[in-house]
Amino acid sequence: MTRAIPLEAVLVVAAALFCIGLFGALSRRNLIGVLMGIELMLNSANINLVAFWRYLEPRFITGPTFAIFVITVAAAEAAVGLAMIIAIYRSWNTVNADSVDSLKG
Amino acid sequence: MYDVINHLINTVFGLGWPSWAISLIAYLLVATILFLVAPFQMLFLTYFERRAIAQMQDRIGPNRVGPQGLFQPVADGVKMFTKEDIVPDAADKWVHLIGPCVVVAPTMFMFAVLPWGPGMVPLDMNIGLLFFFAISSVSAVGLMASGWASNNKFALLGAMRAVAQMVSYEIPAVLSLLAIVLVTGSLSIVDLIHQQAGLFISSADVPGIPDLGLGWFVFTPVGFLAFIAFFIAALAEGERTPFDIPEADSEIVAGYMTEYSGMKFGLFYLAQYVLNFLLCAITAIIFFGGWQGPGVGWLYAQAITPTNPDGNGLFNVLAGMLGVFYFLAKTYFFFFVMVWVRGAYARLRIDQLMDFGWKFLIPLTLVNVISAAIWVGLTKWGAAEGLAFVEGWAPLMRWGVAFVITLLLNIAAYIFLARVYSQAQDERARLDNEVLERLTNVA
Amino acid sequence: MSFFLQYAWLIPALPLLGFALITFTPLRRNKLASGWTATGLMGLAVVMALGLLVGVVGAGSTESHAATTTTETHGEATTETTESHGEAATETTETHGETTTATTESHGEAATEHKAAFTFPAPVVVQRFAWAPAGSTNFAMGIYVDTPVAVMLAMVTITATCIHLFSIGYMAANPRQSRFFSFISFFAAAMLLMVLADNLLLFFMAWEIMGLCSYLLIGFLYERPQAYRAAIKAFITTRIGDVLMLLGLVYLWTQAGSLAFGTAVGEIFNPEFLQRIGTETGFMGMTHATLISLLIFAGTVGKSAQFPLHVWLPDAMEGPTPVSALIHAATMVSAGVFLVARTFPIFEADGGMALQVVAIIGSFTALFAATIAVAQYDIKRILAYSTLSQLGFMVAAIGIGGWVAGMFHLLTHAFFKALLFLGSGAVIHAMEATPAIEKLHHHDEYAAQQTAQDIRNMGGLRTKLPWTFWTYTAGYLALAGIVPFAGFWSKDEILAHAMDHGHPIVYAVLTVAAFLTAFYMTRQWRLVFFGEFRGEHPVVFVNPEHQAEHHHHHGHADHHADDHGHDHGHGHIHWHESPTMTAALVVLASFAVTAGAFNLPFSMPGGHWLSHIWGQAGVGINWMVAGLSLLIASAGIAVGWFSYRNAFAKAQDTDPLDARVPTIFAMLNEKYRVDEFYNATVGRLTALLALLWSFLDRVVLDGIVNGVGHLTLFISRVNFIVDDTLLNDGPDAVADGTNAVGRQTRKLQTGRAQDYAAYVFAGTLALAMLYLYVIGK
Amino acid sequence: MDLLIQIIFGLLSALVIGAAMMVVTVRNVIHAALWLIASFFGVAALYLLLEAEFIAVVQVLVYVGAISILILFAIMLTRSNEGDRLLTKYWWASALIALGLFGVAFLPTFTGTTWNMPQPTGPAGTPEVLSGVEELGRGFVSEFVLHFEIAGVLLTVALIGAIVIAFEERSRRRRVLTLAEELELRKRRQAAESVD
Repeated sequence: MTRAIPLEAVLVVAAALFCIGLFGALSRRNLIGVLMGIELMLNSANINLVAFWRYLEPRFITGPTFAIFVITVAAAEAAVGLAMIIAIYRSWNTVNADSVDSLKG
Repeated sequence: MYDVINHLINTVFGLGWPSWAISLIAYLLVATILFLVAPFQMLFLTYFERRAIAQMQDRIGPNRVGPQGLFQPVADGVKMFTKEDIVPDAADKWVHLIGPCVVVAPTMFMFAVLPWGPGMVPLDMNIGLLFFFAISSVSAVGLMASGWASNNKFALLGAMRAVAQMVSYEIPAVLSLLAIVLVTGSLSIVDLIHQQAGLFISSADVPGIPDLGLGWFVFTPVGFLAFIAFFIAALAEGERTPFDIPEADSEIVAGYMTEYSGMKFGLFYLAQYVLNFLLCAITAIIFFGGWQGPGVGWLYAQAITPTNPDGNGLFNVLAGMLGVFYFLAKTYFFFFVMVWVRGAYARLRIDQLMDFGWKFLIPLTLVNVISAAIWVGLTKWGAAEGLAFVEGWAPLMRWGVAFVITLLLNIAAYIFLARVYSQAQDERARLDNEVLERLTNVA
Repeated sequence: MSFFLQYAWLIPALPLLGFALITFTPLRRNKLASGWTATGLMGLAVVMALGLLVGVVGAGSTESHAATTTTETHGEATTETTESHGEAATETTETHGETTTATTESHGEAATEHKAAFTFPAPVVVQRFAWAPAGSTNFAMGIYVDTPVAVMLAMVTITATCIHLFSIGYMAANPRQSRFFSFISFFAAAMLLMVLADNLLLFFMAWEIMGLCSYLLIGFLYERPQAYRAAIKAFITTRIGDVLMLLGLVYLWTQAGSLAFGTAVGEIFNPEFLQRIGTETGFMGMTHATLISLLIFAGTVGKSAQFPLHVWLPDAMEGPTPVSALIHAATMVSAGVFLVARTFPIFEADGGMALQVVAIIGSFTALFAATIAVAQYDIKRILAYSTLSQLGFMVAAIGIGGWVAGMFHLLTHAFFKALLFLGSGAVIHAMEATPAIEKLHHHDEYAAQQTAQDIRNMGGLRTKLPWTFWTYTAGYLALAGIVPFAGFWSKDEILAHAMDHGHPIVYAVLTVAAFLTAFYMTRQWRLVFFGEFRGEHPVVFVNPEHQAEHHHHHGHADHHADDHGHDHGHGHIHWHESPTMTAALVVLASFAVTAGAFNLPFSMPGGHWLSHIWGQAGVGINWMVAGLSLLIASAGIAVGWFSYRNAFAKAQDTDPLDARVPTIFAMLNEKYRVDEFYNATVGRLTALLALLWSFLDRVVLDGIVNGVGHLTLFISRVNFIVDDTLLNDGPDAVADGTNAVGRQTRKLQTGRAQDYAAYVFAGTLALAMLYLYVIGK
Repeated sequence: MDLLIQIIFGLLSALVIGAAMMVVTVRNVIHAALWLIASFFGVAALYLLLEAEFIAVVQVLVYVGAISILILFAIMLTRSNEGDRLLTKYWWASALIALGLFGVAFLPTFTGTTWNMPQPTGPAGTPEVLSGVEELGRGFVSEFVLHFEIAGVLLTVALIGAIVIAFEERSRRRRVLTLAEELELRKRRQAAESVD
């Protein structure tokens, strides 16, 4: 497997995914779109973790362990994030990121 | 399967294809076989259920089409295909199409890890059980998508309820299996079955037991409680009677399937029944030893297995046939229980259903996990894990002590939780009554 | 340790208590009560001092002399005034004090030869406590009692008690008597503290307090300009001496590290230390020891009124007579001598150079003062100058190494000089009662008092004041140095020491001084007590201030007879001697007679008692010197008697000496015009300095101050400009600037979370680029 | 064999990147969510390709099974007017940042640095020793027990937090009576009227 696909290829895919996720998070108006962007970024991080584990340190378990932890944190973050979004919707009746700017200077 | 085909192509035809090509062909072949088996199972099961429920309701059930109505399912299938596939114009066309597919696809995936007989398993993954349940959770997404796509408030509400039910009952199902995984020590389903050899006491615990293929987990207190919890969760997962709210006839139209007709509706139907079959199969495998039965172990011992390659090929076939017979018998028995339950029990309300799941089943399964840990500690662990005093005992003695302790713990837990749950329900009832009181004197 | 040794510190504490009681409690309103408390406390001090003396002597003698000490000398000096005096004498010698040190053995062979190191007897009581811990060097204060100290204590307390007793009577007329007694007991406390002091610093502090008390007491009658001017003069001249002495002490302290007496390491009589400062050359080529000794000797010169700084003592007679008696005769002036005696090893350490200076000054002062005394008319002035010359004797004695002689003469002189002063006090007291003086008193109190003191107005008081006459005669004979009296033994000891140790010049000078002493004392004695009473027509003293003040026409010259006296007629004069005054006189007279016995030069059992207890070798009698000095004394008396036999029929007659050698007599009378000389030199110098300073002040300082004023004015103007332009407008600009910047950056805070995230990642991008392309390469 | 793997890898990465692009650009949020799920599947498949089955299955179980459903639920609960524009005002700036980050930062580092790849141990063809589920489980209760516990605590906290934030107080919730309750209510009211 490692012979067939060079590590750089996987990393590039992960980087691409990360940048797309970043763009999504930064530019989408819908809060949930932002959340999706963040999920994508977390996924790309996971890919990197697993890739580095698989290519550089297959014997040690640290790579996948942290991948698992990232997944759990992502789940927790998604849960709390969505709860907040629902709370925002309930009080401001909107889910547009740029209309939620009461902290404006 | 791989070596059979390899032998066929390379040696018989001498084509000398590369190994990956051969393995690809082998897996494709198996996939097609399974892909055919699934619909046939669905047909048989629908017929079986309608006949059985009819018998229970003192009627005859379908017996017109073909001998004893055997071809009734075929007729239904034909009807499904010919019916016009209406798509509501305001619906989200693509999502409406994808919905049913996403619901059916996972059920097909689940067949990949299901062992039919000794050595007859399409793909022996070492995390088979986890794969099985991971894939099953994907269908919830399909439900949600289809419920949403039909742009129908009832469909959406039905979909939400169905997904809520499936997700919340997935937890007790997985937890109860966790107990069994704890006992067997491996996630692979094939290992699970191998460990259920023996007579009422699995040979893994007490090596001396004659291997009659009856060392099922259900005979251990941990296994038994896990079986009860899992079976109830399976009923909910498969939307069977006490929990068949999503597409319950009496309530909101047909749940998420209202806007579907024709082939897509058929797909939903197929998915549902295949899922039920698979849940019964998994129940049979995990708790009742799957293809384990008297004689199978012995036959397979003579067969050609990776351990003794020079066995007789015939025995393979014989062991396989006996294994499959046992497996299907058990699975159909459980399907019969499901139908039986459908006939006997009334439908639960959605909040009662959720309460039962969260406040009774999950704590029960958690306690079961603890007793499983005790079981493993007593039977398998030794000095390494700090339980030095257990080393000295004989295996039977250790099995006995473990059996007694876990039995007591489980019974106590069951009684305690049942009482707490019933008190909680009475409390809820009282609260509801209070609300009513307030409303009456307000009015 | 017996009671007295243990509580030696009580001796100075008692008069101090008296001072405190009189000044701070209502006691001061009652004159008599304050007087008697002061005297009573001094009596107690006497008891303590005598007990201490017995204890110390007992401790010293049992160990080194093994000869039984006869304490008979004290026995017969019973006086009715000092109560419980007797029991002190019967004190048996207790067990030996714990502080015997090896030195007492070594003193046995104290070589009579001058060069050998002089060692003090071992201290019997040394009680020290940390007084002012200053960093590493902590100053310890305490008391240091050895035999010379004990004797001095005895002498001082006895004389002080007698004078206290005398002054009760003498000061009865004075309204501020309690103030007098508080000062005098304060002075006594200071003197005793000085004697007892265990280190030179405490010594110097007590020394200064005595200077203060002498100033207060001289200026006691402060309404008289002459009194307070004399007090200031006394204070300043002694101060000059004290400053130099302080320098000496500081110099000694830098060398020795501490000022404590004693021979241990770090103390000032440590042999190695003395040897070191004796050899190392310090400032201006002189060794440390010489310099230190000379500076300390300057203190003595100031305090004991030796030659250059003697001017203040005669003027100090302005104070009441007991003051003169106590301070300017017995105790304070002898403090200077005691200082030199106390620090004698330091003087001796430099091989005699310092001692030579001391001897020269001492002997010169003796002769110089004696010559002046001859030509004085004021009874107290004569005694003052006689004190000067006697002090000269003592200083000279110590200068030539006669430590015992000097100290012995100090003791005896204290007794008979106090006696003489008190006697003169009694005479003056009586004279003031005469009508002529009283009448004059109404006009000008000061002139009256001066006329009362003029011996030319006295005469024939022998029959009028019998007690005073006889006690005065005892003092006179003692001073002149006639055999049984104390003066002869102590003066003879000095002269013998001078002759034996090869100081012919000193011997000659001192002998001439002795002759003159005998002469002027006889003159005084003759004029005061013999012949007829010349008081009816007294030579009135012209008071320059008074005259200028009142433009009152007195119209009389010094020698002109006062016509007032005539119309008054010969009213009968009632001569009265108060009992307390006579009691004191008798006690002192007894001491003047017996004091000689303390150190009889014969090697009989009681002989050399003082030198023994002082740990020095007793000097055998030099018959030749003794005889010669006796001869000279009687010659002086004879010359004095015959030259003044029929002099001064009237107060206004000229002095026979004046008649014979008028110029010399005038010069002597004007005290060699030393005062005028000082005024001329020092006075003008200070005037000049004052002038300079005022100029400096006016031109330079005022200039500076005004300059500063202008400068601040200038700065304030600049400040205003800066403030107005820079500070007002500047900050406003800054404020506006920040406001603008603030408005701009506010836009940055869009409130949208996404923008913030965008900024974050823009930052990371920038950093990454920076790292990759700028730093990384 | 390698070629096959490379083809599969190409397909999968195309799936992942394409789905991600769709997530970001598609107008309808539901579609975005569904594309997201597709992307998650792609990533799971990638893990399988990297022979990390457990991570793949967990990815499917957690992301596809749970989080996507959560997202779908959230979307449905917050139906707002569809009219608003897709992207924020300065979307081009964030696009620039993302592209910049990718082009400038990631590419040169990946291509530039040399990864010290460990040489395959043992003779060719022997499968490498991969640490699978068992090591993971053992790791969780030995080396990473602290992380494991903290993750547990985090999940509980998140659970409670989400409930607290999203859950309306019982008092404000308008309670919908079920049919049975309404029937009961009507019966009681009649009984009450008949009495007075």
